[in-house]
Amino acid sequence: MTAQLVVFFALAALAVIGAVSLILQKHPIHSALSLIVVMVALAGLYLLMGAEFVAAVQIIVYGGAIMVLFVFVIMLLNAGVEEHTSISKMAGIPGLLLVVALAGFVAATIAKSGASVQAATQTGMLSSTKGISEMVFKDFVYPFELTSFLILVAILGATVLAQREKS
Amino acid sequence: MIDHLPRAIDIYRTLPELIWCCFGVLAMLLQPFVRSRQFFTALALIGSLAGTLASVFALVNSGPGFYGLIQSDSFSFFFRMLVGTVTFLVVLAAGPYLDRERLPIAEFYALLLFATAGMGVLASAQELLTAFIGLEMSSISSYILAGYRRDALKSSESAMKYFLLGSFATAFFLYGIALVYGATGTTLLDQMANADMTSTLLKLGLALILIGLGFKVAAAPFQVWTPDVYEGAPTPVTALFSAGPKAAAFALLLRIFATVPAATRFWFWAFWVLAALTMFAGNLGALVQTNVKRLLAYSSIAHAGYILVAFAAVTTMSSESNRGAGPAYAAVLFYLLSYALVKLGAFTIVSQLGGAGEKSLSLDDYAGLSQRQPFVAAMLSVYLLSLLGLPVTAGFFGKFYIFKAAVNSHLLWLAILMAINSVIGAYYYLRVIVVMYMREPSAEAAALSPVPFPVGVNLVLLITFAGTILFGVYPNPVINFILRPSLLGH
Amino acid sequence: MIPTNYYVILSAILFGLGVFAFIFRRNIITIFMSIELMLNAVNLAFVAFSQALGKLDGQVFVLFVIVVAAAEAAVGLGIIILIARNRQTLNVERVDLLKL
Amino acid sequence: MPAYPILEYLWIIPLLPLLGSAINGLLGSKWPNKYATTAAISSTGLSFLCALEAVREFFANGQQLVHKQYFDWIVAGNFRGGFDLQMDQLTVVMVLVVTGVGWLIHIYSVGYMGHEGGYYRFFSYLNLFMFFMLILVLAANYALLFVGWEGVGLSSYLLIGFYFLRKSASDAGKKAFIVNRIGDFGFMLGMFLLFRTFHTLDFRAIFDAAANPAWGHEAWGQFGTFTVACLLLFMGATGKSAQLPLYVWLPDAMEGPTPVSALIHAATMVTAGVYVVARSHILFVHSETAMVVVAVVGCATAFFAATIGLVQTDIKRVLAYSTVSQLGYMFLACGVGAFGAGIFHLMTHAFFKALLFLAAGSVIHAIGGEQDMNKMGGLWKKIPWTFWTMLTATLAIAGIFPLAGFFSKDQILLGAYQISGGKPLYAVGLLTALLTAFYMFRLIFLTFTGKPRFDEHKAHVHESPWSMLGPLVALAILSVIGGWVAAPALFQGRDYFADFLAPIFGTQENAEVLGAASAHTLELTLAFVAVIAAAIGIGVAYWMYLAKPGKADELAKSMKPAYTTLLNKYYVDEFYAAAVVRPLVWLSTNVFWKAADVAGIDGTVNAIAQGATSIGDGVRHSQSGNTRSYAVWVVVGAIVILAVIFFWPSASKTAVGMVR
Amino acid sequence: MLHGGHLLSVLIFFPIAGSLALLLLRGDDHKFIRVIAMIVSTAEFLFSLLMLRGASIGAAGYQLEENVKWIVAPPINYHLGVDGISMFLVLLTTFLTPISVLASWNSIQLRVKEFFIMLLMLEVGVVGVFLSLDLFLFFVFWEVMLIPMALLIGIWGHERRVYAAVKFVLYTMTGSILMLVGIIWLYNATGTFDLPLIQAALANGLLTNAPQTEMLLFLAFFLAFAIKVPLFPLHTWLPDAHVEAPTAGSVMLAGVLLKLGTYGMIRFCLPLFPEASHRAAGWVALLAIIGIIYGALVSMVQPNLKKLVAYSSVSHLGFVVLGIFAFHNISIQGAVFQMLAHGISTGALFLLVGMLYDRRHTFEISEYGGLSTPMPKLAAFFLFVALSSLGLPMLNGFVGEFLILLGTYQRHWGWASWAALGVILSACYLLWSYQRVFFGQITVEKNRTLPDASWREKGILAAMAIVILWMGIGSVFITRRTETATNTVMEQIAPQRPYEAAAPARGMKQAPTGFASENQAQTTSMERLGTR
Repeated sequence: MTAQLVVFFALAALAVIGAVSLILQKHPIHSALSLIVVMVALAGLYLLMGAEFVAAVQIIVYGGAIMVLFVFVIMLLNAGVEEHTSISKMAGIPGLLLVVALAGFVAATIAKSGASVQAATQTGMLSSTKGISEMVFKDFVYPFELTSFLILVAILGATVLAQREKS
Repeated sequence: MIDHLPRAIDIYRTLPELIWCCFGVLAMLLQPFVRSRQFFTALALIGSLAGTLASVFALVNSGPGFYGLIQSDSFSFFFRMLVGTVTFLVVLAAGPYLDRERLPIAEFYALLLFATAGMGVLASAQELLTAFIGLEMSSISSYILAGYRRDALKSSESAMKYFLLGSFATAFFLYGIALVYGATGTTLLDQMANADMTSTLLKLGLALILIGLGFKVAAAPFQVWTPDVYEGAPTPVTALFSAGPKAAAFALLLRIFATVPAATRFWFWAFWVLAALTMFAGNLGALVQTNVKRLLAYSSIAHAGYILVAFAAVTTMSSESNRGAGPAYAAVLFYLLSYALVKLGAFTIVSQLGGAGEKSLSLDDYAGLSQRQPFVAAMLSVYLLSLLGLPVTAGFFGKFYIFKAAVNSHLLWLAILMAINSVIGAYYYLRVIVVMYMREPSAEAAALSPVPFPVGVNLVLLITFAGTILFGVYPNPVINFILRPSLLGH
Repeated sequence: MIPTNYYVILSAILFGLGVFAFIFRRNIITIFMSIELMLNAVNLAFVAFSQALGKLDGQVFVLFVIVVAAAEAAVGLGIIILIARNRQTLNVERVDLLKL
Repeated sequence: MPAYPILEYLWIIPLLPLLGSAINGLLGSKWPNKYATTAAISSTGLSFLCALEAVREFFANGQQLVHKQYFDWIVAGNFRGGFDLQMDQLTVVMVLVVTGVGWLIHIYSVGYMGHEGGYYRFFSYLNLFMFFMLILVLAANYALLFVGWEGVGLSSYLLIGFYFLRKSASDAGKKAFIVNRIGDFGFMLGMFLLFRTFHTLDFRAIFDAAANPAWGHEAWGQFGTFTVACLLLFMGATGKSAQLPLYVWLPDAMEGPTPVSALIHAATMVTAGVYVVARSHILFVHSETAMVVVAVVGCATAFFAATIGLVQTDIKRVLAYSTVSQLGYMFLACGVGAFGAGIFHLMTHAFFKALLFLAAGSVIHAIGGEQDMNKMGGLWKKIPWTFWTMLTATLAIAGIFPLAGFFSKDQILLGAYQISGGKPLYAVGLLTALLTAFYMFRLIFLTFTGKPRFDEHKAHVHESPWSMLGPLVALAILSVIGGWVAAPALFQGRDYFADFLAPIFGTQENAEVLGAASAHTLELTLAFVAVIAAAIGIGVAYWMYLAKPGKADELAKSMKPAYTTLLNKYYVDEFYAAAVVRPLVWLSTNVFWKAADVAGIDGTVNAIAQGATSIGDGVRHSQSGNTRSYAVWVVVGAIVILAVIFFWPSASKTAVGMVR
Repeated sequence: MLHGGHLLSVLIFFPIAGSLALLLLRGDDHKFIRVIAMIVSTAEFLFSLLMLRGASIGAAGYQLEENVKWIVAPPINYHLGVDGISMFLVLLTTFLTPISVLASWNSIQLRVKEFFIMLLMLEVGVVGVFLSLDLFLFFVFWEVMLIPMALLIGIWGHERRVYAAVKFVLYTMTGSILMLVGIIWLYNATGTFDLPLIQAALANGLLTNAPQTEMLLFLAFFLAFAIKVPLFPLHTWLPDAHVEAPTAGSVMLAGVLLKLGTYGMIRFCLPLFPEASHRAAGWVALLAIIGIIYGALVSMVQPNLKKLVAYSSVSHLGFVVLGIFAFHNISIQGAVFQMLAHGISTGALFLLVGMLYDRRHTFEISEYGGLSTPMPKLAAFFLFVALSSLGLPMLNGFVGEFLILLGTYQRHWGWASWAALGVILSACYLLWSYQRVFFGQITVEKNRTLPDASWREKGILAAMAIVILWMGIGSVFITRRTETATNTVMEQIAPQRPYEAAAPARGMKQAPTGFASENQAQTTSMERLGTR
């Protein structure tokens, strides 16, 4: 049981706990915070895998930007503890069983077929950041450009949707 | 470093999308300065038209672009033309609607154009992540457009449902991509050709991808969102939904299919089942609808089912002989074309008759329409008959080709199920015609003065009608084109 | 050396939890968060695979996914605000005007 | 101008009445009656003259069979139904009877129908009947014969229902047509079988083929082709000629005007069946079974109808039943192989029965439409002509020497007596003769003798006009002398009639059976016995109705059940109604229509539609509008797809060629 | 093969032109519209008469053919042609159309323009079905004819018109969709939609279907036709459609549309699937006989005059089907003739019923009675037509029934004997209803003053009566011309073809003519698709 493995399990446990608490928390704010925990844990795992750039982005963009946005909205709408209704019949016991079945099946399949992915040989060898930047601006320049338009769309949407009706 | 920059040829091969995006940006930028709707309408028209024409240019120098991320070939040409035309028509039809509902104009057109660009990307993407970006572009714009009537409860609700469920499904799609990437080490479709078929990881990934796309094309049991979203969205947007994104999603499915043998192999029975479920879900659901808009939504589900039948046919055929699938592709493409024309026409009429605030959408409002507005009634009947698949309409050939593909690949049972469904479908399409022609209008309905049809709308109707009849009598040009062996790049 | 499998299985678990959260939470915002959770699971898988394959494009995908997530967040929150403004509730079950 | 113009253009004979019918039918409504009269009388009269001329030419031509093909009527595959006419000895007899008697009755009708509405209509129908009847007797193949066969049915339908305001009349007409159709059903099948056997329907071809002895047992035997074919044809005959069990329409047919009864239901149409049997005798003689059936049915009918005739009080119905009975005689004749005798009786019967009807009509006419004999009596002084002519006819039918009926009936009984096992038939026939004599004279006595039982002031009785009496007289003469052509036979002479028909039926069998001499003595004795029987019948009638009036009623009371049974015609109509008509209607209404059609088939269809709709409603309600449910649906879909892709049996491989 | 000019195309497209002309007219000038419609339909009839001259008697195969490429992939041709059978059915159609126009002269008062347009479009569809020799083209016209008829029923019909119209469409579509599948399947086996080519392939043994396949194909086609006919269990749409349809609609429906089914059987089921036809014959005949007797009995007890006539059609068409599936050249001749005869006489019956309706606006028999007194002429015509319908010799009804029964008897005397019962029953229901309507005293006061036939009605009825009589006496004029066609059918269904024994289980024998075994046939057809 190497140190790496210990760290991995620690972080994994953290992530899972965060996710579970996202589910269990009644107040959106707490959910948001537990989601942040998950993201931090994942960032740690990225580091563990030597993907430092991704880890950084994970912290900055996800943890920093997106989640802040969430929290901001929650505050804006001062959403309280969510009311517990169960109008939907489907989302009761049957839903539970179905979800468990689905998740279980996916996990099991992956566990079985994990062997098909050969274990990593040279970790951290590829100086990821430089390589990534090269790929982004060379191989994947087209989707990269497209994402810019995507963000424009997002901005546009946000303004259109959120702006008050001009009478 | 020069070699890092994209070459001109890459630009040419993606020209339509770029043009659409640019015009979208242009609309955004000019929005603060120009007030007149006509201006933006003109801009959007020019933009959509320019992009559509640019696809010809893209076809002329066809081939892979951006290191094989996209593929500009006859196939993508067809879909770019299709979505471009759809956008063009939607722009035409939407003008009066926006005025009537007093909605911001520039943003609408900009979103429309971005959505179109996204669909174009989907149609030409040769790599899963690019496809994903395109998908998101069209989807996110669609979410916004669905909620475009901000103050209308239904509209915002449809936006919410579409958004939540859409992203939910997208997550599956994305996870599928991840697994496929893991299994094959690449996301380039043509490199997956020689992936080992035995890998369960690949199998799972493809399954998840199918789930994501199945949601987008509204295949049962993913169809649940469709009626709500279609009903809630502003009608011109509904017209777009039923014609554009669906076609683009089908395009991606078809391309994955054609290039990834594994997909061809794993997906057959899934398509068989989905097709059967979808046909029945759509038709049976439509039987009992009284809201025309919702009825058409259900019918579009049913039609997705018919197209899936053709997909099942593609599988077997392409497994039998490399070029054998030709007819089945033809079936899918022709069907999408005819279907897009018809649905656009129908929804345009519905949106026009809906009146301010989309009040009169129920069947009763259509009673006696044949006296009030004989030509509108006649056109709507033609569209419905085309959906029902009667001769001298494009819909008939569409259905015919699908039947042919199905029988070609011995999908006899599927063909019979489809036959049964077309009979069920006949019932509710006829119901609308019956109401328009054979039922006397209620007192207040009779009192209504004919709804005015502006020039733009009439133009849309004219084009769609002409197309419906033309392709119903003489489909040769289209057929010739989509049957060319070089349909998909290689 | 940690087998890639572990990472992927973890991602699968997180994804499953995301699905679970999506279905069993009523608050629209929370539901949206569960989507983000699912996307994170995907990212984990991507990174794991890229590392396993010794190819970097997996990490590039992660970047794209994050961008898309951001965009979605913007639009999604906009929609949520719209809903909240229109009908003073964030309970997804209360938003069922469109049915049948 | 051919040597024998009429023989060349035989079609002229039937065509003339058709013309008359057409003219009257199309223009008559706008015409005064006298034009209609002219058209009708002249057309039939002309056709009678043509018939005479044709007969003359026939003899001049040495009695050779004349066979003419005019045009193809139906042609398909190897079947040819041509408009072919032929003339031979049998045809001659029939044509003369039809045109002659027909013409007389036309003349009579002028007077009788003079004051009726729809005068032109009546004559149009009557001429139409003449046309079809002539087609029937002139036809040279079964197909064309069937045309006449159905045609006379139609005209009788029209004429019976002439007074269509009376429901009873239209009922009777309908009944006549439908019962005839039942017979025709058999007749058609018979034709089909003949065609199947001989590949043609031409008389000559069939008879030549049938005559050659090459036919094996399957054709001759108990239930060989011939037997079946003959029985089917005979079924048609029973319908047309009112034999058991299809005789029921004839008594009702008396609803029609009396001349119609005389022409159609006494003289001509009803004898068509006899004619067909005689015409096809070559087939019949090939089948023992068929002959026996014909004989027995004929004999039974003769007796059965006679018994009913005993008690009827409606003058025309009595005559109707006597007609049925006499037709039975004719079939008896055919059945015992004495076809010549059958035709002979057909002829004589045409004379005296037509006369009887016309006279009865004259009586009814005289006392203003009354038909019940109980309301008559003592008329003989008031309408002497009618009385004497009718008496003649009665004597004739009773078979009193030397009137026509005597000779023909005598021949029939002789024929019956002679064949092996024919004694019972003979006995019944004799008894029937006795009964006939009885009820006919009962009719005479009730009608003409005794004291009037009607209101003399109201009904001012008057003798009919000459246009009616003329035919009576003419027919009376014929009834007297009609039989004399066969008279010499009694005195060792020749039977001219039989000899004339010999080319068709062959010579009388009795010559072969036993020596000519003994045959002759036998004939004399039988004749004597027959006359005695008739005399007894008359005597009883005299005793019951003239000597001791009221005896009849006592008798009736003393044997009430029998009497009522007879009075109600053995309840046959009631039986048919209960056993066939009502069940059929009930079945059709409640089972076939209401249950099977509406509830069953249509119900199923609607149920399917209903089911689809309800399923649709289910689908609709899965649209709960709740996003969480929708998410679960997405999960369901995911599971479906995964399940199919991973666990579907042959999912991994796409089987080629198999039907999915 | 473009000899004989474009007469057939003219026949198809002239009414279209006419209806377009009507479309352009002003809607309110009813008189003018009627006149135009009358002129167009009459001209169409005169054109169709030219076929008699153009087609030579006794020449085998199809005549006046026109064959133009239409769709490239799959290869579909605009291929027209007539033979004896179709020629007279077309004549029947073109004859009945002007009659229907005349019949709806006064009875149609709202949306007159649309009405006559629909009538003409219906004619187009029907004529097209009879003339097309390309399976696909045939199907196109088959569907085209559907909508005008549905609208005729649904817009100008009576109380429950909508129900009837929808029922009509759904029934017909159910069959026709399956037929489409069958047509496509056949195409896959042969690589062509061209009827003569397929028949040739069958004739020289290049195409042989596996028994099971053939039976499925046969059923696919047969169901569509059986629904149209309608054959016994599938007939329930007919009474509703008839009762609700306007007079002209009923005339066209009974006169022509029902014949499409039987025509299809003769033209497609028998020649294309001989073995299957032989195997199915027994069952089909059973249904036909049931239809004959059942239809007659149900018709007998109908309280509604029009329903009565409708059910009588079920009975009469049963005869036709029986004649077809007796496989005897006489019976098939009879069947063809019976189609025409039924078209005329039942059409005439519906016209008469319609005339009664125009006067009293009811179909209930109980509402009538004693009508001979106020309207003797109408009564006379009615009787005449009724007699022709119950098959009185020398009228048209007899020839068909007689030949059918005669021919059937030659092969299956049992069938013929059962069917012949229909002859009795037809007399029952027709005479009974006639008696109830026209004989006896007048029971309803309104009827006392009803006007007799007007000149227009007299004209219509006289025309029908003349045709009835002419067909009854001069039947040879028709049979002479249909003979070759029916004989051809007989040859095509002659059971054993020599090489059958050797033929492979499914697909076609390898042969130079390009017919390959089924799978290859597919690929060949696909190549045809691909290379275009």
